[in-house]
This record gives sequence, structure tokens and C-alpha cells, in this order.
Amino acid sequence: MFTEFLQFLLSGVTVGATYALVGVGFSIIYNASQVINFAQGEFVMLGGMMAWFLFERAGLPMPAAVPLAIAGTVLVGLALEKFAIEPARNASIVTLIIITIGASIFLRGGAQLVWGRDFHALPALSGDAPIDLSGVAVNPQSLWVMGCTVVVVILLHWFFSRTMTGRAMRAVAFNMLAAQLAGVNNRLILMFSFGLSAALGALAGVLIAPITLTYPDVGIMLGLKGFCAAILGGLGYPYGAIVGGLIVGISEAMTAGYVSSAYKDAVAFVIILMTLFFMPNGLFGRRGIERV
Amino acid sequence: MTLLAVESLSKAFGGNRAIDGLSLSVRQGAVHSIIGPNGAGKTTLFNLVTGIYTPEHGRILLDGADTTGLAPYRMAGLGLSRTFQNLQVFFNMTALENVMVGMHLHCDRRFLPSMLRLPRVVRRDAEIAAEAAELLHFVGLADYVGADSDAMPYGALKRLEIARALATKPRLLLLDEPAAGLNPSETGEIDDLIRKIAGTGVTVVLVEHDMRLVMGVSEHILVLDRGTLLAEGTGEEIRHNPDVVAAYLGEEGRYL
Amino acid sequence: MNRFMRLATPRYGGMLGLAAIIAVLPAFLPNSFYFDVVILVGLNAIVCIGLNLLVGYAGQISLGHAGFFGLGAYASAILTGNYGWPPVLALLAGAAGTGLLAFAVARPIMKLRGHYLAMGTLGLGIIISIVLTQEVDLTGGPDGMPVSGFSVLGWEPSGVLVWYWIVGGLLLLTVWLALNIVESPVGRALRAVHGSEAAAQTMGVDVVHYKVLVFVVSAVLASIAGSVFVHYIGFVTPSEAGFVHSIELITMVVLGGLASIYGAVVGAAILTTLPQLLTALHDYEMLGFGAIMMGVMIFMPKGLVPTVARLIRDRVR
Amino acid sequence: MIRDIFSRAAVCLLSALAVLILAAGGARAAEPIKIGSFLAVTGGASFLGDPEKKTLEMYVARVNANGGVIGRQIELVLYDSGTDAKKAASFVKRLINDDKVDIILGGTTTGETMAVVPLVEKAGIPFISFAGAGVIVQPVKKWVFKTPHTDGLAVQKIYEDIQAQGLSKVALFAGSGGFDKSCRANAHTLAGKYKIEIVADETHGKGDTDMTPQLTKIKNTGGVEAFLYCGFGADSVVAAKNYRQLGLTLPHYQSHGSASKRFVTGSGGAAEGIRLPAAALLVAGQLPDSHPQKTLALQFEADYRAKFNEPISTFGGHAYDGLMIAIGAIERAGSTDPEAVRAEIEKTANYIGVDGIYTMSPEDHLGLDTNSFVMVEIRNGDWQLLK
Repeated sequence: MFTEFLQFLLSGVTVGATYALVGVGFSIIYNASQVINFAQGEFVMLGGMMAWFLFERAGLPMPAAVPLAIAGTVLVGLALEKFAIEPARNASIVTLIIITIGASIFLRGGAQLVWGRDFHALPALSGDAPIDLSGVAVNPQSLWVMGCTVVVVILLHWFFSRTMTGRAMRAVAFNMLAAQLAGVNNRLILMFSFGLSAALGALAGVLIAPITLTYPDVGIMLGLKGFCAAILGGLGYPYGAIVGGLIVGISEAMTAGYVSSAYKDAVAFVIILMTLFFMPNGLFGRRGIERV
Repeated sequence: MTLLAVESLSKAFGGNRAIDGLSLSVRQGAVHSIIGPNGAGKTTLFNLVTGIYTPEHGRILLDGADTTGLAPYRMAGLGLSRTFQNLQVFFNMTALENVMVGMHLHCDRRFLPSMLRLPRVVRRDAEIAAEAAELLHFVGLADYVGADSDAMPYGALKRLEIARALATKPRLLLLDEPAAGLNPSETGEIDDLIRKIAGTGVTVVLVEHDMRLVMGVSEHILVLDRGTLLAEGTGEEIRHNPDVVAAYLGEEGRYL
Repeated sequence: MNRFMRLATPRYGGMLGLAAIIAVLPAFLPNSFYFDVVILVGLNAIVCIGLNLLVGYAGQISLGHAGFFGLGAYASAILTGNYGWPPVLALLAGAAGTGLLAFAVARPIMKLRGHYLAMGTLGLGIIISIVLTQEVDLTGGPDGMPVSGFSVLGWEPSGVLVWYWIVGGLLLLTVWLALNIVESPVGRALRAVHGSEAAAQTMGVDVVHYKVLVFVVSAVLASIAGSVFVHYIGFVTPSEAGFVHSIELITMVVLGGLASIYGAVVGAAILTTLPQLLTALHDYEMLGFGAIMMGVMIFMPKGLVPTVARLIRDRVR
Repeated sequence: MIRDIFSRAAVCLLSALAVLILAAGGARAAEPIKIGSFLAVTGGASFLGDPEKKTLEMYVARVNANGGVIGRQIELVLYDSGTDAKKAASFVKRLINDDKVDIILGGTTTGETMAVVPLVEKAGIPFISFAGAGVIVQPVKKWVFKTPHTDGLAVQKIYEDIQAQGLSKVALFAGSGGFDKSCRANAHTLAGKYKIEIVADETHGKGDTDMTPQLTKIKNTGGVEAFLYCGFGADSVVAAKNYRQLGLTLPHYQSHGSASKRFVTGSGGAAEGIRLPAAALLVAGQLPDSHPQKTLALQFEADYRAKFNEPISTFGGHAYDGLMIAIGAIERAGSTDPEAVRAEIEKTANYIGVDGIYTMSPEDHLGLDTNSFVMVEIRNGDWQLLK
């Protein structure tokens, strides 16, 4: 019984970690611009697709293909900011949401055109042979996903607390006007946040592709779940997104394991709705005081 | 006669006690001013009285009836209205429509008749529009009746809020810094307007930093400091109160 | 206001224009395929008008409205198909049921703001579509179920032309009712909620009441359109209730213009016909669709109808 | 006066109309035969729809180059349904009313096919579907035919193999699509006939990226002897991978929905040892020379590979057979009269196709049996014919 539980937990944490990476991307962009980027899932798709293309088709070794795929996705992220978000800076929230949805359709269409509509498999980084830990079968790729997520969290923490750019980003998130007055270059921060989010998304894409395959539509559901993670944790609170992602992933796995796989996705959304009903700003979100 | 009474009211945000056991009362028919340094709790008091915030302790009595914890729209029904320190104009409407929203409680606002556009609803709405236009004249905005509010100058928006608040037909009107951001001549016009309003029998309470306006218009002044009542009385009494002078020396003593 | 000026208002000029278009359009539609597209435009427009009351006027976003459309659709499909109810009764029952559900969830959901509200409505829509997908015995599962034709007291609309007039009539009625709401104290209260909740409340507007009201009204409209839709199409799948359809609906509203009844109609017309036109692009279809969406929103952030209306007004002045 | 103008106008109109009708009638002889098609070229089933589209386009061009059918060229009108039943229904209306096609081929998935069945039945146009589930032709619908093997046939073939191995306790795992569910239902109903006991029964959602929880439950179920997966596409790859990742080693069966090279390459090593029923086409080279389908299968494979430079899947075969059955029926009917063509499709007998040898009847609008399948096993990343 207990090994079964551990197996479910392992599966939940692996999937949850990818949701978390996507969710952090949502939070970072939100902090810099108050924009919810619905093309975040497409960054995941692009990362996986580019890595597959560079490795399988261009014949590059994995250590070269992965960074190049991430770099390529970052370029797409920067272009998105430059040509779609920046010209519409003063538009309303809903308008910006529609723009990013348009961008996600555009990116999916582009990916279909370039790489076809098929699913592709990226080989696992350290093989497919499961490691048996007293009855629990551990997929080596799961270890990669979890390990990389932990490293990303540590790096992000260092980045936001120790570097000038990171601190500037936090300042912008806290009070955009004040940060601007203090000499923070807002536009640069915005560019940077899109680049960073794209990099995180692409990393998630590269890590998850060997487990889930990659195809032009793979980002839709991952993006949605990442959004869930970000909202659940409290928007604009990257560490909250990590926790949110893990909660969504684990609850999905437990539901599939113990209740009904049919209602797995529904349960994740029910948890989010219930949380929001009682905590309208997510688990860790700042409770805004209405100033009138 | 007491119109509004506040009894040992408390409200804290985090660890900060914005209002701390405050008690005060407002007499019917007189113009009151509430003054005090920044952070004294003046706007919080307004938000508590109008029901936007709920107090942790204490009671609020309007005309003798306990209204503590009532939702803001219920307070409007009881004859309480206000303006806002940071403009809360409905920028998605014209000036006239803004004032018509103020008459919401006096409209025929049932859903089905509205959706079917029954003659009664249309007729009542036309009356409301005429009344609203009159109110815009009253506050000196005759030129802006049909204007989109997002195209109006700041000074006009301040008056628009007053017109909108009057549209609810209040017994008690709370004005939160009506002269903030206005030049001296505009402030003078606001002074006249407040007198005009008081002349119609509406009890006015204003929060204001402009001491010339406060001293000129108010019959009774309440001084708040760190969420408590520091002093109250006529302008003359306040001017010579040593506690008030001490509290203000740091910040706004120069006005006194 | 003189007679001539009245023609420039949404109520007189707009309704007349729309009625005229509906009246003469059949002369220009070469065959029933084109009628089919126009009928779908009409049904989408009805949903979008309701959605615009919620999003454009009251300022509350919904990314889950297809869920209500799907509920109406399946209520009609199941009640007529499995239980032999008359279609009109099924439609009304669907609308009432959807309205009740919307009412039940409205209070907690409408407490949310901004992106949290987006998430809440999105989650609600997805939960509805998952239930419709999984309750196979009732709904036929992911492959959907066939739906019988519509009938009122033994009369059955047959042929696209009859459906065209039905949907055209419904659309005109919806536009009229929506304009009535918008121009009434209720509509002002909704816009006040959008403008400033704090001010609206102090003016005596029961903000929660109006948010709930408009949420329920828009859900009921979506449900009715869903019922009519399935009787016309003759088939229903869970994708009608899905996330993608919700996004399509909100995109129609924003593209056409927030807080504009005719904007909802124009948005529905464009986004319903565009995919049919873009089939000529073949592999570039999605690319083109995404680019058009982004382009319109970047250069006309307020949507087509308000932007064009402002241009015309400025030109006249 | 006014009356005069009206009557003149009426005469003009009538004569113009007459000219038009005559012109239309005269032109008919040279008019192409219009074949309408709607396929899931994008969306979830694109890996099926894409080869179907390529096959149709290739062979229509080839038939036209050889002089067409009954002296007329074929015009292919093809829409991408995006694996969306609503779109499919809309495009079929367009095919019937706007394009006025003579026959409709396609419908990649069961969902899309079932959504358009009422439309073609009402319009009275012959329709040959490329989708899998048995419900399409059971019960028989007058105008609806199909070419691919049904899930029921596949389950029978698999159960025959399981029985031959002397196994009986089967764990069932299925997706939630139409084909998946139909396959799962068949697995339950047919179990008794082959003395098989279903000891575990799990499902997963469409497009799930992780199925280890369900597979863990199967792993922990006692006494399981064989594993059967019902589903296709990316889902079946994830199932195969997760199965291997959990260290499961029971005999693993999948349906013909996984009979594509993309399944094998997508799964990496995880597909090794999986057995499945497939069309003979998949192992054309390994067939004995006496096999009736061998020549055609080899030819089709060579043609497809030469034109598109990609490995063959059996899905293109569904389209090939559908097209050829349609052309055969039109040739026998000598016209494109819908009723005549429909009757001729129904009379298709001993047509040797890529998917099998078809003999249709008024009671059977598919015309295949379990003999049209061969069992194959995936070995070293390729198909191995099992004797």
C-alpha cells in the first residue's frame, strides 16, 4: 500500500515540478507587466521541439542541443515582448490576454509549419531503465525534472535577492512607478522577464519531452496547469507558484490513483476553485487593501 | 441633535491601529471638519462610517440606529453619502450618467421592466435625467452635462463627485478632501458650494488639509491624531489648543 | 433630438440597420452552406451579447462561458433525446438549470478580481466540460451524441431558410433586450460597478447583487443559444463546452469591442467567418489566424466597433 | 405600361435561365467527378489524417494522369477538420451544399464521422469513412461505409493470440476517445467467448502526459497475465513508456491504432516486445509470396515512400481502399448517380485492398473479417510477422 502511495507521489511531484516551472514563468511576467502570458505553454512546446530538432535532425550532441533550444526559445520570448506586448502597453488586461492568446495560436501554427504536426520523442537524458527503490520504480528522467527544479529555485532565489537586476525586478513588482523614479529601466526589466520566463518554459519543455513526447499542441494543457499553479500560489509570488504546481501535480496523481482517472483534471480545478473561494488571492498572495 | 455618533471604534491594518477607541458625534445641520496629520485615520474613519471597512470594535449610530457592519449600499439608503480622496468617478460614463447613478435608489430599477423597457421605467428615467442635469447646474457644471467624464478637467471631476453624492439625497454628506489639488480660486468656489449645500439642510462633514477652507466653513472642528480624538471645538478653540499645536508642529503647524 | 439625429443612435439606427441586413442578406447567400455560416454567426452573436454585458459593461471577465453554452446544449440533447421532452420545454429547463447553477456559484466567483476571476471562471468552464465528457451514459462521452430536430407544437423548422429567420429574429430580440438593459438604471449600475466598485456601493448600488444578476443573465443567454444550436446542428460534442470555445467567445467580444452590443455582433461575424475564409491558406491557417488576432488587438485595443465609431465621430466633427 | 415592362423582364429572365440550364447540361459531360473529403490533418488525430490526405492526393493525381474515371477527371475537394466534430459537420455541409460533391470520403476519427452521419443520410450521398469504431456501420446505415478494421476485429485477433499462449487473466487499460471506449467495451463483451477474465480495468484522459498512477494499480493487481491497451496516437506512446518505466514485463498488447512507425520511434525502446494486430501492409516484405495482398502492399509501400520519403503507416491504406472502392463503384455504375454508386459500393466483392479483402453486403458495410489482420511483434524497432 505504502509503495503504491510513494509511486503516486513520485508521479505527482514530477508532473507538478513542470507545472511549477511554467507557473514561475507566469509570475515573473506578471510581476514585470501585470500581463498574464497565455503563450507561456508554447514556450514549453518550443523548448521541446527545438531540442528534438537540433538533436534528432541536426545531429547535435545533447549538451549542445539543450542550451541552443533554450536560447532559441528565449529569442522567441523577446520577440513576443518586443512586437506584441510592448506596442500594446496601455491596453486593458483583457486586450492583453487576447493578444497573448493570439500569440499562442501563432506559435502553434508556426511550429506545425516548421516541424510538422506529428509527435516527436526526445531521448531521456540518462536512459529509460527504471531504478527500483524498494518497490517504487523511479524513472531517471523524473530525477532530472526534480533536480533541475530545485536548482532553478535556488538560482532564482539567489538572483532575486543578490543581483541588481533581480532586485530591480522585485522593485518593479512592488511599485512600478517608484521603481521607475529610482532609476530602474522598466522596458529592460520587461524584456528581461519575458526572456527569463521563456527560458524557464523551454527548460521545462526539454525536461518533460522524454516523458510526455512533444508536439505542437503539447503546450495548451501545460500552460493552463502552469496558470493554475501561479494562481493557486498567489499571482506574482514565484515561490507560491512552485508550491502551487506541486499541489496541482500531486492532487492529480492521487486522484488518478485513488479516486478516478476520469476526473483527475477536474479535481485539480475543484481544488483551485475551493481555494479561491476562501482565499481570493491564492495561498500566499498579498491581500490587497482597497484604497479609496 | 446628534445625527452621527461613533462609540469606541477600532480598526487595525496588520499591526497598525488606524482607529483606536475613537468616539465622536456629529450634530445635525452643522458643517463639521475633521483635521489631523497624515495617518491620523481620517479617511479610515470615513471608510468605517460608510461601511466600506468593518470595525473590529465599537458602534456606529446614524440618527440613533446602530448601523455597524452594514454594507455601503445600505448606508446610502439610510441617507449617508460621500466623495473620495482619490477620484472615484465612473470614467466609462458621461457626467450626466455619473449623477444618475447617484439617483440609483430613486429609480425604477426592477430588472424585468427595465429589460422590457416598460413606459414607466422610461418615464421615471427621463425625470431622473432632468433632476441630474439640475444638480450639475447646482454644482456649477452646466457646461459638462453631456460630456464624457474621462475628458473633463480635474477641478470639474471634484465637483462631479459632489453632485453625484448629492444625487442620493443624503442627510449626511462626507467630503474627503474636496479642495485637494485645486488652485486658490477653485478652492474658494468649493467653499461657496459647501455653504450652499449646508444651506439646503444637509449635514456636511469634511476632511481637509486646507486650513483656510476649514476655518472659514466649519462650525465645529474635530482633531484626530493616531486614531484617537485629540480635541474638538470651534475654530478659535482649536487654534489655541496646546495639544493640537504640538501635534501639528512637525507637519502642518505653519497653517495654524 | 430630431428624427434624423435619432438614426445615429444604437437604438434606432443600429436596430434598423441590423434588421435591414438580416432582411436582405438571404438574397446574397448563394447556397445553404453560406446560410449555415450566417446562422452560426447569429448564434455566436447572441452568446457574445450576453458575455459583453458581463465583461464589457460590468467589467467582470469570464473565460468559461462555453460551459454554460454546453450546459444548454446538453440539456436539450439529453432531455429531448433520452427522456422525450418537447424541445421548447427542454430549452427552458436548460436555461433555468443553467441559471440556477450560475446563481449558486456567482457569489463566491464574483468575489474574485482580475486574473483570479479569470482563473475561477476558466476552472468552472473546464469542470463543466470534463463532466460532460466523462458522464458517458448520459452524454455519449467525447464523441458526443445526436440531437433530434426542433419542434413547436408539432411544427418543425426544416431547411436553412427557416432556421435563418428563427435565429435572425432571436438575434434582433436579444439586441433589443440588451440595449434596453444597457440604457436602463440596471445598465448604469453595471457600468458603475465597472467604473468604481467603491463609488457604486456608496451610491446605493448593491454591487454583489448586480454582479450576480449579470452573471446569471449572460449564462442563461449562452444556455439558450446552446439549445438552439444543437437542434440546428443535430449533433453535440463536449468541445462546445470546452476551454477553446470559451476563448473563442471572449475573443469575439474583445475583438468586436468591449461595452458595445454591436461590437459583440461584429466580433462574432468576423471570428465565425474568418476560419472558413482562411481554409484557402491551408498550412498557414493557424499562423494567419493568430497574426490577425494579435494585429487587430495591438492596433485597435478597444476593439473594432468603438474604434471605427470614434473615427467616424472625429471625422464628422 | 408598367405591366408591359414586367412581362418583358420576365421573358428576358426566363430565356436567360433556359440558356443557363442548357449550358449547364451541355457542360456536364466534361465536368469532373467531385470527391469531397474532410480529414483531421491537424489536431489530435493529425498523425492519422496527414497520411490519409497525402494518399488521397497522390492517387487522385495518378488516376487523373491515367485518363480519369468513366472518361471524367476527378476533382478532390479536401478540408481540414482539425479533429473537431463541429468543424467536420460544418465542412460536410459545405461539401454537400456548396461544393456539391458526388461522394464523400473521410472522417478520420469516429467522433467526426458520427457527427456527419445524419447529414449524409439526409442528403443521400455515398460516404466512406476512414474511422475505426464499429458503431459507424453497426447498425447499418444506408449511405455510410467504412474501410478500416473495427476495434472489435482487433480485440478478437488479440484474444485469439492470448488464448493461443495459454493465458487468461487480462489487465485492461483504455483512453477516453471514441475508438478507445468502443475497444474497451468490446474487450469486455468478447472476453467470455475466449475464456478471458478482465482482472483490472483502468482508463486515462485524452492527452494525458502521465499514466503511472493507473499503471501502478495494474502492477499491484494480483494474478495479471497479460496487458491490453486500447487507444492510439501520443496516448499509446505515453502508455508504453510509463509501462516500461514502472518495470512491468507482462505480455503487452496494443490495438491496430498503434500500427505506425511513429509509435515505435516515439516510444524509443519501450515498444520492444509489444504485440498488435495490423494490416498485412505493415509487413509486406515478410508475407509469403502466396499472400493475395502481397503485390499490392509492396507497390503501395514503394509508391508512398518514393513520393513522401517517410515510412508507411496503415492509415494511408484506409484512404487508398476508400478511394479505390469508390472508383470501382463509379465505374460499375457508369455514372455518379448517388443511388447507383451507393448500390455498387454495397456490391463490392473480393476487392483486394491494402487493408484486406473486402466483400460488402447490405448487412455488412465494412466487408472485412479477422483474416484481414496479421499479428506482429515489435522487435529491434521494426515489425516482425508472427506465424
